[in-house]
Amino acid sequence: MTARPEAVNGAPAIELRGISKAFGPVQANKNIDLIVPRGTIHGIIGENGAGKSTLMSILYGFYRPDAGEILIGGGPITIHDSQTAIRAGIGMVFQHFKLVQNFTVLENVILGAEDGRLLRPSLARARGELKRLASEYELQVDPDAMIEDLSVGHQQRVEILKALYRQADILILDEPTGVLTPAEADHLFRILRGLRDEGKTIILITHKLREIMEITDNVSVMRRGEMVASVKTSETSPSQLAELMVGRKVLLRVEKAPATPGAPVLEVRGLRMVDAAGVERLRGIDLDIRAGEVLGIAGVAGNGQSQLLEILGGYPEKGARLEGEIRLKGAALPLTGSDARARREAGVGHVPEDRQVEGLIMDFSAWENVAFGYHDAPEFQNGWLMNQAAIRADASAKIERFDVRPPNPELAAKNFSGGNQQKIVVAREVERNPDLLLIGQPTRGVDIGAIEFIHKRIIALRDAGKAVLLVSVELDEILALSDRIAVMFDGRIMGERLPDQATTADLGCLMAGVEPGTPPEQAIPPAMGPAGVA
Amino acid sequence: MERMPKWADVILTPLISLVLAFAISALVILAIGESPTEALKVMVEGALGSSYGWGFTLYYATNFIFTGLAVTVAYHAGLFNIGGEGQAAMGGLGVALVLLAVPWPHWALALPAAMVGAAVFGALWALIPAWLQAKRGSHIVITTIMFNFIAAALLNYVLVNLLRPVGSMDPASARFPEAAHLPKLTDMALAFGMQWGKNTPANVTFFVAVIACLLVWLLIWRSRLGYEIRAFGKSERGAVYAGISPVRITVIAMLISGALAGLMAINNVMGEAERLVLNAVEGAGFIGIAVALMGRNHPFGVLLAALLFGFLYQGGGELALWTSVPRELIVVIQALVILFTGALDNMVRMPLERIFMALRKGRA
Amino acid sequence: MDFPTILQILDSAVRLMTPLLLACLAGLYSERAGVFDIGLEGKMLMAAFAAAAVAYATNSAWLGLCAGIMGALAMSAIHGLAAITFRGNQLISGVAINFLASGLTVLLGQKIFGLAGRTPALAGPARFSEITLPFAEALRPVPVIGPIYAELISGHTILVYVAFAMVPLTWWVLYRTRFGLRLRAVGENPASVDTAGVSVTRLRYGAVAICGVLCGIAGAYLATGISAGFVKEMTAGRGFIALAALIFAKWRPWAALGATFLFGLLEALANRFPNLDLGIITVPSMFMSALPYILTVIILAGFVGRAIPPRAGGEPYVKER
Amino acid sequence: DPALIFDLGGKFDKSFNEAAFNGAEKWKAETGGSYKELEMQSEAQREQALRRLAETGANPIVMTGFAFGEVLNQIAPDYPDTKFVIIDMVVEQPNVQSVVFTEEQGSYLAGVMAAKASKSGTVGFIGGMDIPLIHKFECGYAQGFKAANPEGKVIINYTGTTPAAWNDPVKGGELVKAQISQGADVIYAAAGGTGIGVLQAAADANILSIGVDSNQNHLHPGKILTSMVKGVDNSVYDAFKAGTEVQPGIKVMDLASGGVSVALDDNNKPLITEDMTAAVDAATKGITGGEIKVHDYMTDNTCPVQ
Ligand SMILES: Nc1ncnc2c1ncn2[C@@H]1O[C@H](COP(=O)(O)OP(=O)(O)OP(=O)(O)O)[C@@H](O)[C@H]1O
Ligand SMILES: Nc1ncnc2c1ncn2[C@@H]1O[C@H](COP(=O)(O)OP(=O)(O)OP(=O)(O)O)[C@@H](O)[C@H]1O
Ligand SMILES: [Mg+2]
Ligand SMILES: [Mg+2]
Repeated sequence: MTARPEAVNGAPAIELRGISKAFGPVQANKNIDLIVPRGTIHGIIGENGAGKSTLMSILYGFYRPDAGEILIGGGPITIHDSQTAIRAGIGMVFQHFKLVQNFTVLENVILGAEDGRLLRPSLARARGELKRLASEYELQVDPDAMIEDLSVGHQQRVEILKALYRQADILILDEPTGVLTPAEADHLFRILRGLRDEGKTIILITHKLREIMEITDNVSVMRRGEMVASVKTSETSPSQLAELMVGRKVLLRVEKAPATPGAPVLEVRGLRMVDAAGVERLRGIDLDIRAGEVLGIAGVAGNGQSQLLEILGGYPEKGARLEGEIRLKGAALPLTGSDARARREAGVGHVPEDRQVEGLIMDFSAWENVAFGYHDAPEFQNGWLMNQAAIRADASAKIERFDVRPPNPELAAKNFSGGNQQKIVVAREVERNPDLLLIGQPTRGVDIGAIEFIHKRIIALRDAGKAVLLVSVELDEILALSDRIAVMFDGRIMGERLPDQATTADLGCLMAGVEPGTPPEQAIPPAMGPAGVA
Repeated sequence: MERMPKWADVILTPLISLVLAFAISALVILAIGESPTEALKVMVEGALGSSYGWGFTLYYATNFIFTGLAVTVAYHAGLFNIGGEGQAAMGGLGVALVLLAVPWPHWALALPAAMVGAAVFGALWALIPAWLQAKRGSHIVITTIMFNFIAAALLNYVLVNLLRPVGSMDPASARFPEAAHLPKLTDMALAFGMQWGKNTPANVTFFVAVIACLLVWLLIWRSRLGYEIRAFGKSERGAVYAGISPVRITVIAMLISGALAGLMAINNVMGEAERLVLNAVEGAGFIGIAVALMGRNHPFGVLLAALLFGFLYQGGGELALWTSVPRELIVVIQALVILFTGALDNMVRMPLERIFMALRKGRA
Repeated sequence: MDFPTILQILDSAVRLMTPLLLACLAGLYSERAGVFDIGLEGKMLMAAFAAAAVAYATNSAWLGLCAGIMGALAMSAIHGLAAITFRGNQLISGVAINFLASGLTVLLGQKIFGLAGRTPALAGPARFSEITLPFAEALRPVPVIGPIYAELISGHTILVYVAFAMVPLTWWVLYRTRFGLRLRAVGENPASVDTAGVSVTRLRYGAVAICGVLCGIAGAYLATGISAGFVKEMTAGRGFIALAALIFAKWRPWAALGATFLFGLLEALANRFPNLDLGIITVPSMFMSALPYILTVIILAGFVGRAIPPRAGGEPYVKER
Repeated sequence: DPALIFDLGGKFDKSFNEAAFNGAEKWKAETGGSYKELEMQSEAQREQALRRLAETGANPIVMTGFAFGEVLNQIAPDYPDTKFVIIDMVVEQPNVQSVVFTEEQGSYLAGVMAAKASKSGTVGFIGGMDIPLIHKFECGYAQGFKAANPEGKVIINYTGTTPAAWNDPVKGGELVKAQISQGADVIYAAAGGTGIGVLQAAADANILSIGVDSNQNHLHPGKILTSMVKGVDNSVYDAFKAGTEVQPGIKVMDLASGGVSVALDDNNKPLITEDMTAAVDAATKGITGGEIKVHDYMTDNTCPVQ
């Protein structure tokens, strides 16, 4: 680690000058300047696809910039690859962790930072070092655990440990809290503050304005590949930041009338699910959703929500064992031997959590995607063949109603932006007027304008007397849309709340698996996310 | 936004790849001490220079259309069917059994029956690997390779012990009844008063193959099943979400694929040899891979690529017949075509994309 | 079956499994690094030809071995170029390599020797001869152990011992060295290696190169060890059997030893009992010779259906679309 | 000019096709004439090749291998002025000469010699692809061996069931070792390229082997007991020499006519005992005189001895 550039007195830890990067036709970063002073926590915010991750990946040597200059500690440096960045004291925790799933924690930590050609000495040293780091920074993990057996929160700790093990001075965290419970996020922030106080420099990418306000010293805002502002956190406000992010004033309070619930549409009793690997994913779920109401399911990702949606959508994971009872409009649904097609025919619409992997075929054109899942509907058939004219007409109409841009049904799904992709999926499912709409992470990766639109459509469906099951990891979204909120933890419903009575702290406890009634140790300030911005 | 126009993707890229493959082939010819231009001349004259040459070129092309389509259909379902060789061999068995079991009065009756036999046997031979892939996750590439070997052994057993007429040396079946012989293209041309391709094996199956191209196109791009096959091929998770059963699609796509490979037997077994001989497929199943790759897995592209390989095969055969170039030259050319159009196509695509991006920027 | 017969069958199995084992370990390196390789057959074939040709020309089996390794490495380079640098389809590249080797060996062989793809027969120092281990004769009279040592363990060519030594070596490299750790990581999640500052490309080329070296030894063994010269298509599907063994072994070195031994044993048994008489029916020889393939399918279906290949296997590492 | 068409094995197969080639070369050397030659590239080309040669005026046209039978039967009537000679197959057409060899007789002699040379009383046979023609060799060999040593044992192996079986010397060598371990000390190979591996492995193991088709004694002097030679070269030579006067009909190349024989030359002279010579002579006499009937496997697909 001697290659680290000499710090010029008082020079910023990081200085970026005129960084540009294009991926084919996409200009991800345009002429970006950024200064991060030493010993500070610097926030970066911006809509999806604004280029935050790209910029940080360039700093970390993962991508090479097309143009621009990087100075570390005042000295110019050419970062060829991550090795150079690591030598320069930069560590990065990626949005998607870069861990080897079937390696142990220890092996992951030493990967690329081994001491010699043989593993044994490296492993021994790393074990000791991890123990030290763990006690110093409250980063306990079992060094011999397999990554695939660890929770996301622990996996993130491993990523941070990896950076610290490499003696990083500059730590980049890309959306670290997306997968954490409020308590875990709080713990993370304590660690980050500790690191800053030690003199380390931290860059934090997040979508949550609350976190920016809570922990950062400075904040930079990116929009469409450009750096639009860099300000002191103390001199700005969430609403100003939101405005900078989208380039216009946002009004995100969802206007809705009180719900008028009717007859039960979905009744779930004692639903259990053991997956092919023998892990119990659902441990007895009881749910009711009535016509004309939205039931929001809050919870940290990975607590069984995905499995619940898949089972209700008719396609439980292969090899899973199921138990319990599901009734739709009073009629019992088979747990197995059915498929997603049958569910659709029974009146269940489903916007899946991951539009790119499930909801769309990325290589199909938009019009083909608008028929996806409904491709055997009678109106789309023409004898033995598909009635392409009918499908195209249907698609064009939906694309227009949902303001999908560009309004070109021939374009492949992969060529639409994330928000517009999501609009295609939502249009397809909502326009069929299902009696029950399952909707997972409806606005993940969607810009604020489109969020507004999608939220309105969900409420409109509710007001038309349909039942909606909303799964989201965004508490703000849950709070804004739901008529009732259920919190899931470890395959169970921890409790139900009404949105106007629920506090984030209360929900946070439930999400962390703490039984209601236990006094919340860590009070979390009220929501300040987009939904709270007036 | 696409990085380059569609025509560049579907026409220019394979064309340049092809040119590269041929350029290297020329070097190989030079290396073995022959003249590439002379070789090319012999090949073009032998394959395309006369109706006679065409008669062979079309015959080989017909084989390759079927095996190419077989690879194509499986490919759209995300399955790599290397088993065309075995499936086509089993298709031959189906044809032989059908034609030998019944004294067919006329070829027009025998042909559909033989097609059913060929398709059923080919499909059944693809069924087990498909089922294993769908149900047990056994890699279909490996199982289809194994099934090629098993088919060879099985066919050998059947020919030697069951179908071989007593006293015959040849591990081959008896001749099919005279009435079941398919009309050759020569005969058909004669009916129109034309002298064309005398004594060449090209036969009415060529038209069946062209129709098969059309049907496969309809299947893949116009039918609901094709929609489901393509969706499954692009994203299994997506297909499951949409209620498309992976098991069903895997099995059906492989059955169709196997049936198409099996149908090749109409051409070589029923149309040409008029009996079942050992190793009748002669590698056409593998050439189908190259044909499908070259043809960008589109039936029309497969048709063109099959013609190209028909030309290579006939031209290469002529070359080997009349010059001292060994026939393995065709194998090398075939390998290079597969390599450049299939595995190395990014080598051509990446610079092309850069050129088109630069052009676009220049215009903007 | 009496003891000597069993010994002889085992001895034959050892010889027959050697090319399978080498090719299987070759595939193991490549696939553990995330590069699938159905071109083992072609690499071995090319190596066999190069080894035989050079051994004939120089009258040295060792130079032949070097040439065999170079030949297989050349094929590996093509595979690496296609699979790593140009992010092509690894299966297709493998198919192409098999064809290329099958055609080129005959083309070159015909050009050089004019024997329709054969090389002239090798004799003397152009072949690897069988080594008698120390005390083999002295120990022979000792019951059980003696014959095992003298018949089964002693009396193979050096390449057989190399192949067997490769098993613990591979295990050690894979699980005890830095290179092994990185190799396994790059086959599971190349991004983890990349972000750790190690070059994915270099590692994968390294693995593919090792694969070439081992295929080279396997090919040289076929042409200059177990037989005396090259004959066209002499690999006769062994690359594919090795591939099946690799899956059967779930990409683990010791299991690879077991799997290739099983297939070697099967072939040895089929050689010994061509028409298996089961009392009621006699299994025809065709089925005996197809048995390894049938068994592979059965094994694939029954026991290794859940074998999980390296997670990044078959996928080119694409950082920027 | 006469013409010669080789079958798929190719003209340098060290046995069958090569023998035909040698016959043609002998004619060429003697007469100074020239001839056309073709190597088959694919099944569908058989007819093409024949017609092309016939149309260019080649006469007679000689082809090696039974696989031409069907095609020749079809096209011979189209070229009544051309004479065709087919080896190893009977085609009944007025302008075709069919040359067939009594391989069972030659193999019988090989069997007799094997029996005499074997010390263990166990001998081996290794066939290439498992097809009837090769069983004909096997069966003749077994009959000869059993006649000379009724108590002895013949171990029989085939390399495989696909054409690859002709090109697997590794397996050939392994089969030799397997047979040796079962006691065989003379092994007869009728297996094309695989046979090369058989002869090699036998020589390596210091046992005797028997070659086939051509005289292969020179491959491992002193280690190959003999070769069962088919006079393919002579029949090609004769056909070329007769030119357009080739006699149509079936020409049986048997032991009596010298069509099949066991090769004796300097290479294997040291291996031949007097006892052996006497036995071979006796068998030869018996066969040519009709006292010994060697059963032909091809007539009924069975072999009287096992
Ligand atoms: N490897 C890549 N290849 C091609 N395009 C890419 C790649 N990575 C990112 N992009 C594109 O570059 C743009 C910027 O992406 P980036 O991931 O930096 O956004 P982001 O601000 O981190 O968004 P998010 O909030 O979703 O994480 C997007 O349009 C994205 O589609
Ligand atoms: N790109 C490569 N090509 C061929 N062989 C390689 C390659 N990379 C590594 N090897 C081989 O693997 C063995 C172990 O590699 P090692 O673990 O030292 O890799 P490394 O860390 O990249 O080495 P170094 O840091 O010394 O460059 C070396 O002996 C080398 O021969
Ligand atoms: Mg992103
Ligand atoms: Mg990001």
